[in-house]
Amino acid sequence: MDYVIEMLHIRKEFPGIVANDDITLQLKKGEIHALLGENGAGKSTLMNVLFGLYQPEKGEIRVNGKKVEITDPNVANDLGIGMVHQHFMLIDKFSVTENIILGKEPRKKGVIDIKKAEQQVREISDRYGLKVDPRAKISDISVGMQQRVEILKTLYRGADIIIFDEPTAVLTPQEIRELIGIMKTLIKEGKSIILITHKLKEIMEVCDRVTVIRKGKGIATLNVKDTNPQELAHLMVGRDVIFTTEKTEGHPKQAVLEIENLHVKDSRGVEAVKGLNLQVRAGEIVGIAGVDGNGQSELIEAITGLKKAESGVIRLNGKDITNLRPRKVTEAGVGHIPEDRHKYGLVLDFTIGENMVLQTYYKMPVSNKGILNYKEIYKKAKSIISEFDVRTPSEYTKVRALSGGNQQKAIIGREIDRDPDLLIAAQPTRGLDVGAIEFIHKRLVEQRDHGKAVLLVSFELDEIMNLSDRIAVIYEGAFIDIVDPKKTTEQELGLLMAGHRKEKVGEQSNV
Amino acid sequence: MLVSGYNPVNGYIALWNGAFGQVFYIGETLRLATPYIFAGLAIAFAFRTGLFNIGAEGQLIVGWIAAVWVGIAFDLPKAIHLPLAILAAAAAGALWGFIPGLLKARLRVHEVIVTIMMNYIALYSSNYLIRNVLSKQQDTTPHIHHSASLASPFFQKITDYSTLHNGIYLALLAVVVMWFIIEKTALGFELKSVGFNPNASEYAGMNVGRSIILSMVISGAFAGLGGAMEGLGNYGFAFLQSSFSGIGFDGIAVALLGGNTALGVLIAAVLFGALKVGSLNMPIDAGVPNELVNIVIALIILFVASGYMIKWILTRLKKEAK
Amino acid sequence: ACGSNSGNSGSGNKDKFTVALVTDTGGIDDRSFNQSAWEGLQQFGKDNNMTQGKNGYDYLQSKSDADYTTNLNTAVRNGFDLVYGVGYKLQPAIEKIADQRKNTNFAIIDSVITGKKNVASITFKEEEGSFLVGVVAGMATKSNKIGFIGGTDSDLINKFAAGFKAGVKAANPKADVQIQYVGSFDDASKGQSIASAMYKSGVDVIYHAAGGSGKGVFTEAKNIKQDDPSKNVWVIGVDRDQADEGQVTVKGKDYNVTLTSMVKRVDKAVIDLSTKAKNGKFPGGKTIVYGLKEDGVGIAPTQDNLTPEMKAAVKKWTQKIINGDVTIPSKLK
Amino acid sequence: MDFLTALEIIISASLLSAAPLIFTALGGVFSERSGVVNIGLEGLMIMGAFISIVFNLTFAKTFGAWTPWLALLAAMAIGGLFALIHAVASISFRADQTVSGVAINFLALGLAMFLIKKIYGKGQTDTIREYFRQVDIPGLNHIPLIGKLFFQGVTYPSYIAILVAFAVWFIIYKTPFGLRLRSVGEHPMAADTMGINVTKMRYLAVFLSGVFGGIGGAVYAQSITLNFSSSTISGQGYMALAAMIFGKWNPLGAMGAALFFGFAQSLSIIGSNIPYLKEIPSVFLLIAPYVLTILALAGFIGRAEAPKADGVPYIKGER
Ligand SMILES: Nc1ncnc2c1ncn2[C@@H]1O[C@H](COP(=O)(O)OP(=O)(O)OP(=O)(O)O)[C@@H](O)[C@H]1O
Ligand SMILES: Nc1ncnc2c1ncn2[C@@H]1O[C@H](COP(=O)(O)OP(=O)(O)OP(=O)(O)O)[C@@H](O)[C@H]1O
Ligand SMILES: [Mg+2]
Ligand SMILES: [Mg+2]
Repeated sequence: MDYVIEMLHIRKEFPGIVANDDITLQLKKGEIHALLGENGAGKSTLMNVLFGLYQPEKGEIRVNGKKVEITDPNVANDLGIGMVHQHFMLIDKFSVTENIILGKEPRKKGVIDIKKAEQQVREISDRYGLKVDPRAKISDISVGMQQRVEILKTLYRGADIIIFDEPTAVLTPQEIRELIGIMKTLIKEGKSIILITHKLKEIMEVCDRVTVIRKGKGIATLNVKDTNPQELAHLMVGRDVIFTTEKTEGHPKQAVLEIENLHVKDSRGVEAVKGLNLQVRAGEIVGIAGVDGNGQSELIEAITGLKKAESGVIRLNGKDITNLRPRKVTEAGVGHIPEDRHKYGLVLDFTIGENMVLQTYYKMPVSNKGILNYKEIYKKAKSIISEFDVRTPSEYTKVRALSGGNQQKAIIGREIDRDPDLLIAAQPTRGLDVGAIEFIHKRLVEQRDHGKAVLLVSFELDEIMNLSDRIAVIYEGAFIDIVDPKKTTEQELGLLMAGHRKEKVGEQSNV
Repeated sequence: MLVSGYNPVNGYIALWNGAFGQVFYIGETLRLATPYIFAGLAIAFAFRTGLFNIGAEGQLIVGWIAAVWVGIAFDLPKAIHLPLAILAAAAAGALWGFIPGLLKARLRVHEVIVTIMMNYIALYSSNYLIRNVLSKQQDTTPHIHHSASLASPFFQKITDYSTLHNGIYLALLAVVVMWFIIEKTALGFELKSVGFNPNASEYAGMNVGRSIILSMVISGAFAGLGGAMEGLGNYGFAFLQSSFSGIGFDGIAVALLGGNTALGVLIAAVLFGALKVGSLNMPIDAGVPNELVNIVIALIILFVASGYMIKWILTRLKKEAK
Repeated sequence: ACGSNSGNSGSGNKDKFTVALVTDTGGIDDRSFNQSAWEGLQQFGKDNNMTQGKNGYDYLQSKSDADYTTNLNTAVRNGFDLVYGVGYKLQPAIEKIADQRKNTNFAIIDSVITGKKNVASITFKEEEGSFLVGVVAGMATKSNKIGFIGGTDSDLINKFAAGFKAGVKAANPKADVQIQYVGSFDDASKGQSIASAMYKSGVDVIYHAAGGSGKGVFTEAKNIKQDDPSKNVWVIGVDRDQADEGQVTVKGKDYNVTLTSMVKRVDKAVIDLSTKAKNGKFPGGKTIVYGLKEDGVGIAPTQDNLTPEMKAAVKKWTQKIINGDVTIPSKLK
Repeated sequence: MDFLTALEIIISASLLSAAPLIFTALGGVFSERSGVVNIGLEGLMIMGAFISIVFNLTFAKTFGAWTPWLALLAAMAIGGLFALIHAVASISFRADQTVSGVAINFLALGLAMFLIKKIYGKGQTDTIREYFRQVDIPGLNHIPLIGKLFFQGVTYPSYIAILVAFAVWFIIYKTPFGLRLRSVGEHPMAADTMGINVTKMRYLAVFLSGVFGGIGGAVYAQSITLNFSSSTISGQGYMALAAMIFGKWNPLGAMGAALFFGFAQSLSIIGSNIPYLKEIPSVFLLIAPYVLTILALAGFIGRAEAPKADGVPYIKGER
């Protein structure tokens, strides 16, 4: 058999944990090979071993049948192995070109030949249809574009084997489509790919084979056409997983959140929300669907008091909360699961307990006359941990040491525990495995059933369709339409998100 | 020391004797440690809340002047006068911290530069005040009234005339206060949170700008109190200073050596006091030049700071043993 | 209370006379009054066959203002019979300790402590020496613009300034003295900038009393000389003979920009007082003032740059001052 | 004093006092751009000043007018080596970089003073005879007006400092080395995945900070104080640190900030010659440079953004 990569019986330990335990993975030339497993199963670790960032304790690696020692990323590069990391390895302040050529700069008389470099980047970008602007600064481009830069980095170094570590977690559906197209082009050009993803649909769609790992151990390697999502989920979690959250008919009551004619500017001063109106009632989940950058973030920030509303009114339970400070908004009864959990959701150097009282630390019973009651704090943390199944050594553990999924569960636990009337959930399941997604979805529906209003923002159409009682489609800062999930299709949503109104949809279908 | 041809054993004995050998020296060590405790707390407090306060020196100077000013200007019962003078020092230091805090919170100006500049402003302005306001063109101010003094006949007696004064109680109290604020209060929680992650703190409803200002104000107040120790305790007056006292700068090392914790600062400050006082004794007792003391201090700091080095050496030794 | 409760303190328990000095933050190598005091003490030791150490004579250096009391006490505890505090900054510390340690004699240099039987004070009439160099400056200037650069705006420094100004006026009423302070004694860069501004604005003689900041003044003067040896630029040194700071070689020819220096003979005062104390004549409670008459201040021996007229004028004014015909102001206005 | 003279004084004084700060701040830029905070600049300057003076006094007879230049080389070498202590402690042994920097300051002063005592038997050295003199830059000094203002009575190190600032800017922004240096300071793990040896880059950067700090100290000692004592370097390292931050970690910015400090100070010196200002208490002139700096900072709204990984030790395999 022609394997380009063989990782045989790999074992990798971290202090106190075996991340990879006798895992074998073989990659055929020209295939897309999926690597599947729960959060923390050891996928990234295995790939970091292949890329030379970690040294395995046991096992061997063969490239094109020859045994190799990949002692550092340089060796991996020389062997034609490239990796698109789960957390992008990009330098915000650098340009696209600078990020790509770093470490392998074309020079002229000892100086970087930036013209030539840009030329090369443009060429590769064109060849694979990546459409990247070589001069743009990383901090100015979208996440999807950043990912293409990561891909370009591997291609620039002439990689034949490309590892994608959860590339789709941070992408919008459109970007995912494009990425899949890119991967297919790469295969056509003779490259081989290892793809890590939690989205079983994607595996079914693009992959040839799949290797499933669980708790650091290899479970199975299957041909994708011989399997199905249910089986894969079972293999990876060890039990059956329900993909569509069961929920009964909703019974919406009075309006909890009312927004009238809201205008908000983005950080550059350009109007991002333009005259938006919205109502979220008690006992319903309103999903906001839309392509990234259509004003979703600004809308949420305006509600939560993080950004100033230029005009318009935001009411909570009939009370005007427009432009109140975040604390007042929180106190009025708004809970918020932010999109970027590391940046906005958690203080990574605080313990779980401390993070659980990030908004309530100044109130009884957590603090009394300004003095903290740590007993209460950790009591609360303990109850959230057990109720929300946060996997952690203890409530005194620093949040930094938790996996992403468990960090997310902790945030959700904290927000629900505060018992807000309105819960805003932005991309609540990004990067999580199917088991964790199932859990979180259940909790959101539970909130609805307890008579809370839930505002869900997500790029996952599945998630939106699954959970929402109503779907508001946002386009260029306003709602283009509000639809009933039972009476719509992904195609229709897609068109709306692209700005085609219902009537136009009709027109289009006439054409 | 060995390398340079001095007897290290004698040197260290002299150092030890000069710091702890007699009650007098114990008193002196603690007296010197007193302002170090405050400066260390000031810097540690700022560090814990994500700020680098190089301005403890200036805050200490203005605190000193303010305390002496109150000590001279009023004639009040001790129960009022002393607390008033101490509060004045805290307020002056707080003001000196407020300015960089405000500039950082509102205009995002880096606190390191502003505090460095504020040090010079403090030095020159206080010299001006001493000559033109607190005295009639003299180099020192008059002595503070007895009612504002921290001097302690009791300590002088038991330590054989050392200059140890009642400020040490305040310093110990300050250690407890810092520990309490940082570890036990909602305020400390908020300040630490902002220091670690301002974005998340803002999302959680905290007022980031206010926290930054408050941190600098509290930090400055600690340093200002350090000035009161000198003005009301050690000297009892203020004098023209042609250059910085260095306490504020040494405070950086004290804070960091103490791991930026209250108790750590206390220990590091006493260590510093002991090294500095003890070193004065090295030339006369052992013929070792006290230039060596800075080297000794540096090596101690490096050694303590490189905790990882010790771990590294230990694992190396273990490996070799295998 | 007296110091009898400390085991090894007090004097008189040894038959040999011992003496120590505690420096201010300048230390014994400051090339200024601390060093001068120490040199005096060493000379005294030599003259009396004493050895350096606890049984003879020794010094204690203060590294910061906070060290004075510690050092003074250490000196007492080591049984020295006489302890000098060098510099006005030690005054409060000596004042306090003298009350506590009545068996030890103290001497304060550059400041006055009254009413204590175990303390003698030594001061200098810096204004008199400064007056003499002022006379020289007034005669040496061609632009009638003269500068004075002080370390800080303080009593002591202003004594220099006041005497200097009076000397200039006495010799050359048309000349004008600009006074500027560096703000510190260790900022040579600023000292140089101030000197540069003064020289560029036409000043041709600068008298500095600025310690380390004064180094910049010499550097600037040398630079100007270097550029144009015919230029009339001078620096007047302070505390000791600073001729060595002014040497400059231009195209193989040696020049010296140090016009002369005002010297303060702390060494002499130390020897005098130590001798008295050794002989049991310690002038407790008294203030000894060293002026021109006592040879405690004066003009430096290096006078190569002085014209005969200047030397004559110096001689004339010296006589007048010694005779008490003139009194020199010690305060600016 | 006429306006032109005032201008002349301001420019020459700014250039003179800025030179050591520029060199040292450039050293800080190297170090911090690589992610290593360097509060030890003061100590590095002390080392440079110390070595240059010792070298100068020892070899002046042998090398004549070349002595200060050769002393500069010695200061570069020793400064660089000395900085390696900071590198070892903070990069390899993961000591807190600020602590290690503070230790460097203590160590430098202690070592220099101790050695001075040992070598010369006294606490400060003699005055050097061969130093960086003020010169007229040949050719340029004859340009009308400009020549008089900028190219007469200046020291070579001032102009070299400015040229070097441009060179460092070029190195940091235009060469592969610079790109790698910055990448290591922004995102060491990303740099690592690109095959860049983070530790090596940081060592090199800290070494360079020692080299430049050494030059800074040597220039100061050999063009201003002309000898070495415990107070030769007293706070200039912190001012250089401030210049680096003021200049937003950019070589040209740091240079501008250093020149600004010099400018503000000479302005205050000139101030006492201006009749109107003569009347105000001298304290206002003393504090003016520092107040001006704060005002300037407050005016340049927009924050100084430190390199992202500044102060963060890089531990391979840790997230
Ligand atoms: N740097 C590290 N230090 C210590 N332990 C680690 C480290 N990286 C990973 N681990 C451990 O290895 C295990 C596997 O982690 P890994 O990141 O490979 O999971 P993963 O399968 O990629 O998860 P996810 O799907 O969330 O990305 C984790 O459970 C963790 O305990
Ligand atoms: N610095 C660290 N020290 C110890 N363990 C760590 C550290 N960083 C990560 N881990 C461990 O690695 C595991 C996986 O971490 P990782 O961040 O890959 O989680 P994740 O589920 O992939 O999250 P994300 O959604 O952010 O990708 C966690 O279980 C955590 O315990
Ligand atoms: Mg992973
Ligand atoms: Mg993950």
